[in-house]
Amino acid sequence: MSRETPHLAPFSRQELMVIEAARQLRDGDIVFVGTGLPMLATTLAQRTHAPDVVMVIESGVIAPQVRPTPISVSDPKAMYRAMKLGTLREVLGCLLQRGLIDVGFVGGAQIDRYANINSTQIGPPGAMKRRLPGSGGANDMASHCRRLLIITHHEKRRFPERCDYVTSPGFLDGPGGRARVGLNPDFAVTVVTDLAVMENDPRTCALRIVRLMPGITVEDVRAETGFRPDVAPDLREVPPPDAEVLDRLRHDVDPGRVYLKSEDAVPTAGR
Amino acid sequence: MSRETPHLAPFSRQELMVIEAARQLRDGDIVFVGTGLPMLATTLAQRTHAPDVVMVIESGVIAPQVRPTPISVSDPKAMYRAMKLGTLREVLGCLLQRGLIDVGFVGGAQIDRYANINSTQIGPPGAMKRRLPGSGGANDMASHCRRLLIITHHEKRRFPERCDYVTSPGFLDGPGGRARVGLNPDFAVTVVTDLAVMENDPRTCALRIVRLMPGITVEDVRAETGFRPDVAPDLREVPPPDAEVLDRLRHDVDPGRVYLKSEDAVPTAGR
Amino acid sequence: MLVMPPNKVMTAAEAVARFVHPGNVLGMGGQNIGRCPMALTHEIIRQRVGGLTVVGCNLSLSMDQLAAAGLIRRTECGTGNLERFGTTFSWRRGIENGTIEIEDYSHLAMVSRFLAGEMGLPFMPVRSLLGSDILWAPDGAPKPGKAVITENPWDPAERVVLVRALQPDVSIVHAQRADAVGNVIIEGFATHEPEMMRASQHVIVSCEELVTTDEIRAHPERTTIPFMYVHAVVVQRYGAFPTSTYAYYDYDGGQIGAYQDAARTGSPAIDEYLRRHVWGCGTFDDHLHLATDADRLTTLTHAMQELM
Amino acid sequence: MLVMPPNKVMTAAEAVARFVHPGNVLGMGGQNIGRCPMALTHEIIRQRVGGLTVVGCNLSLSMDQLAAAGLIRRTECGTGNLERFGTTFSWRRGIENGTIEIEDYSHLAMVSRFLAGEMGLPFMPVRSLLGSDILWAPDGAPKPGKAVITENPWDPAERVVLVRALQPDVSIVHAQRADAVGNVIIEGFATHEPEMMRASQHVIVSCEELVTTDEIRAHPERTTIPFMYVHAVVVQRYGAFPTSTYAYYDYDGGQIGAYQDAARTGSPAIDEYLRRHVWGCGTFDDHLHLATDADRLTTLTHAMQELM
Repeated sequence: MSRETPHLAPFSRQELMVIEAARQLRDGDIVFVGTGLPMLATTLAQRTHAPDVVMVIESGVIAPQVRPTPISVSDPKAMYRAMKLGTLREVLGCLLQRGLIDVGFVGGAQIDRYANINSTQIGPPGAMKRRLPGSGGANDMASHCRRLLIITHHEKRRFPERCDYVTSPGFLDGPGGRARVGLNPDFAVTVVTDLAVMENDPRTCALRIVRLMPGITVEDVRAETGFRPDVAPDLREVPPPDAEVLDRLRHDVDPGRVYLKSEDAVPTAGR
Repeated sequence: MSRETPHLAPFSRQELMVIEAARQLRDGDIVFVGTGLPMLATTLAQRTHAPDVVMVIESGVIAPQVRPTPISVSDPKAMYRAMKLGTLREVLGCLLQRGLIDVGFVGGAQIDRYANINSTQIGPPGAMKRRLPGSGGANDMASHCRRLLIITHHEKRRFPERCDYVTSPGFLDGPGGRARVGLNPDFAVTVVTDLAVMENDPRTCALRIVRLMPGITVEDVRAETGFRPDVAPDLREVPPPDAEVLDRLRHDVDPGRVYLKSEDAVPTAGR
Repeated sequence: MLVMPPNKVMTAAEAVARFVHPGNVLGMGGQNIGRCPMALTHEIIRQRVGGLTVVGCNLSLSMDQLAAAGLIRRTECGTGNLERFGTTFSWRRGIENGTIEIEDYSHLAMVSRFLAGEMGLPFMPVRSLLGSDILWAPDGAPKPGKAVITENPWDPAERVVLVRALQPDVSIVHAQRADAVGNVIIEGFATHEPEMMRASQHVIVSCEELVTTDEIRAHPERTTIPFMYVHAVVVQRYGAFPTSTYAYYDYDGGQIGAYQDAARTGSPAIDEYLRRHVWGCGTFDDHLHLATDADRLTTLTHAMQELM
Repeated sequence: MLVMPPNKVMTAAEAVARFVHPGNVLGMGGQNIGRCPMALTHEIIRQRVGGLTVVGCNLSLSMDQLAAAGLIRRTECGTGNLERFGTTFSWRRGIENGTIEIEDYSHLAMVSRFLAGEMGLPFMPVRSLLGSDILWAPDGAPKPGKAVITENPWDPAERVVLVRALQPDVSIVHAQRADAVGNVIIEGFATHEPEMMRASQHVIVSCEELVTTDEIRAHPERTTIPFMYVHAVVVQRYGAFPTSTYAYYDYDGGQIGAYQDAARTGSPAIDEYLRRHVWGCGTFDDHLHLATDADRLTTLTHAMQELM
């Protein structure tokens, strides 16, 4: 798990994870986004390759020019110079459910083989061990976005074979699952972690490894995943960050390192 | 049909009709009102016995202080110093259908024995002779108000036994009619005309004569009514207007006589 | 992916040519004598885009001119009328002579249909219409497809009507202000327009004033409709004339009356009205030159200011 | 008949005593760290009004303090959390130890329930929740009464969920401005509050500033909620502290953190927090004296102004 690209500025795996997530956004995308790493990555995309990415935030915020670093969907820094401040119904109903959002961008909780998300509880219904915050707008995003982007730290407990509780639907039980329950089957998921990028296999609907973080192997990823992900035929390595992009992330997007972890901000070469 | 109260200022039957309609409103009533005579009567009530009557207008206007004389629900004179200017959904949905309107106040078209209203067409479905404007908010008012107030010129063609087309539900086919179709049965109708005041008989649901305009007899009313209205046991005469009230109507509410007919504004004693 | 073009400003001629097509379901903004999208309506007439299904709550002057021009196949609305100025005569004539199909609703039922449309739902419940003939076809038989009466699953004794979602192909609205990317500010009353605009596949907005996006961002709580819904912005001062624009100018009773006189009598007066005022004018500004003058417009502006 | 009293202004103590009763369904305004109705919440705790069902979209600091005080029987919401400040620990503890019942929804499903409530409808369709465990009871069985899956009558292949209308007995909201008769101006983001307030049987609004009704009438398009829905107006500067009030002051991370530290550890720290900050204070101003000072409040005000 070492990174060996000494000609580049040192960067942490968390930084590259945010940068790689930002790369998933195309200019002009309308992105429904929560705070934390999703908002960091979206802001970074706006300040680098995709200036016309539009953010929509569930508290009723449309097209803000986010100031660093909002810690909440109701933080005024997330509302700075918005084009509209309105209501939850306007953004979750009249944009998201209406089909006008291109990408839903959420942070992780439990994500299973079929990209179902659990943010409600650890332990199955009837045998809860730990209560989590609940859906919020996540179920709505997973139900209505054609593209769902997830950013999360990669560890085994976060990637079970099957979520204890399906808060937000991925592909449910696999091919045809969404159509069977009445959800739009036109759906794609990308999961960006500090070890890899996973996407749903268009045929099986299961998450599979499409890119690896520098220095990470397929076996490293599988060791930290509760199910056994397949590997896409065109497996590649996540490119290291441009110095310019890294600089923007560190100095413009989260200069206070509110979400970027300080302990591995400038990793040593041997990490 | 002569008026013999020479000690009072002369007044037209139309003026007394508006004044009598205003008397139907209680202070504090929230009244959903269209333009024309309903708005005149409501404004008069505000400027006389019921200053805290609140007007709500379908274009999205809440609690205006109407300036004389609005000719449309979208006339800015109907919006003057409103407490809120909003949307049709907010007033027809979130106030009217929500149950927060006390009185719906409409002008007349066809009104039948059971207070059903037709503002859609002359001639039955399939055999239309004349197209009228349609429901507008009238069906909504008749569906959701507990009290419906109607002001209209009294002539036989306006009071058929049965409306050609039920645009807005009164009591439909009589006792139990509203409950049978799923409408709130807690409903009362008052019709103020230039000949009489009619209200629904609580037992039969049919409109009956409860007050007569000065100089008008029950037979005068029946001669101009397409069904035979009963007479309430406590039949009284509509009191003539206070000089003060008449003055307000003429000088504050409709000084330009936009809706008050000029031809009988100051009737001769022999009228 | 919805792209945000940097500039959606175009002429009425360009906007109508690009976004209004024969046979479209056309959402109509404005109400009675307020903020009818007259400039955009004139352009549709000028380009003779026909076979339209016009939808809205109250349909008035703009709809009636489309009817007079023979461009309407069908309407779905709550009312057609101009209140004190009389009914919408061309529409009435079209219905009575069978050239215009109608589907009647109440205002609340229509806005409920737009509400379903803007929220991406297939239908909306409403408690109006029960017991009325509006639910039924003109021949008195139940009308399949218009509305469904259903029970409240939590209280089977309670009935509601389900009305079908309505998502116009294109809506036309005249607003006070907009910016070049399509953020729209409607001042004062807004009738059914917010729901209708958000429900529409395309929206053309004409506006009195073009403002900068910086001005939009300075007061984000005043934006009525954000840019995602809006495809063309047409800057047209007095674009609702002879109807009023709240905070800008009052209606012109004389010009509305002149149209109504022609519409009431029908051919050839109404054809002559359209020939002079629409087809004979290259632009809406030409129509304004013909129908009014600077003094009169100043008077209408002062009349409105006096009410603010 | 709804009477409009000339003056709905009263103290928090009067408002809570009159309108919040044991066992009520309590609609909660605010979201996360923004505009939580802290002054009104403290008063409910001070009067120990218990057995509450707290409903909202995101429930955060105000809900958690009610939970810490043992006043919540049940919640119906989309989330309980404070984002960067962690979860709502007292709520989590209550759920885990079985003292708080929960009914989970998505945010859109909750606002759809308020939408039905504000429109006087028994239910609202929503296309979220399909396929998720949110539709089902904790034991995995279908949960009668929570939601009904139905077909689109116009396209039986299409499914929607019907969620039940929600009309809270009383809602508490902190707003920027209100007048004495109860017209309310919410500035900036408004979350689920407009729908919830219009759906409620009673609404208590606390506000930063009392304005005259003339000021309301001067800008009628800025009124968020008209007076009909509002039963009490409590004037309380910094009434959302330590959460933020848009355009007035930013959140106070230190004070939120102090509460969270106590809530995370539970008894006796959390009891001590409430004893000092709520029960030990006669009014919310006393709490402000204890928890902050004029310099800090000025700093929070400047921090917000810098973002306007």
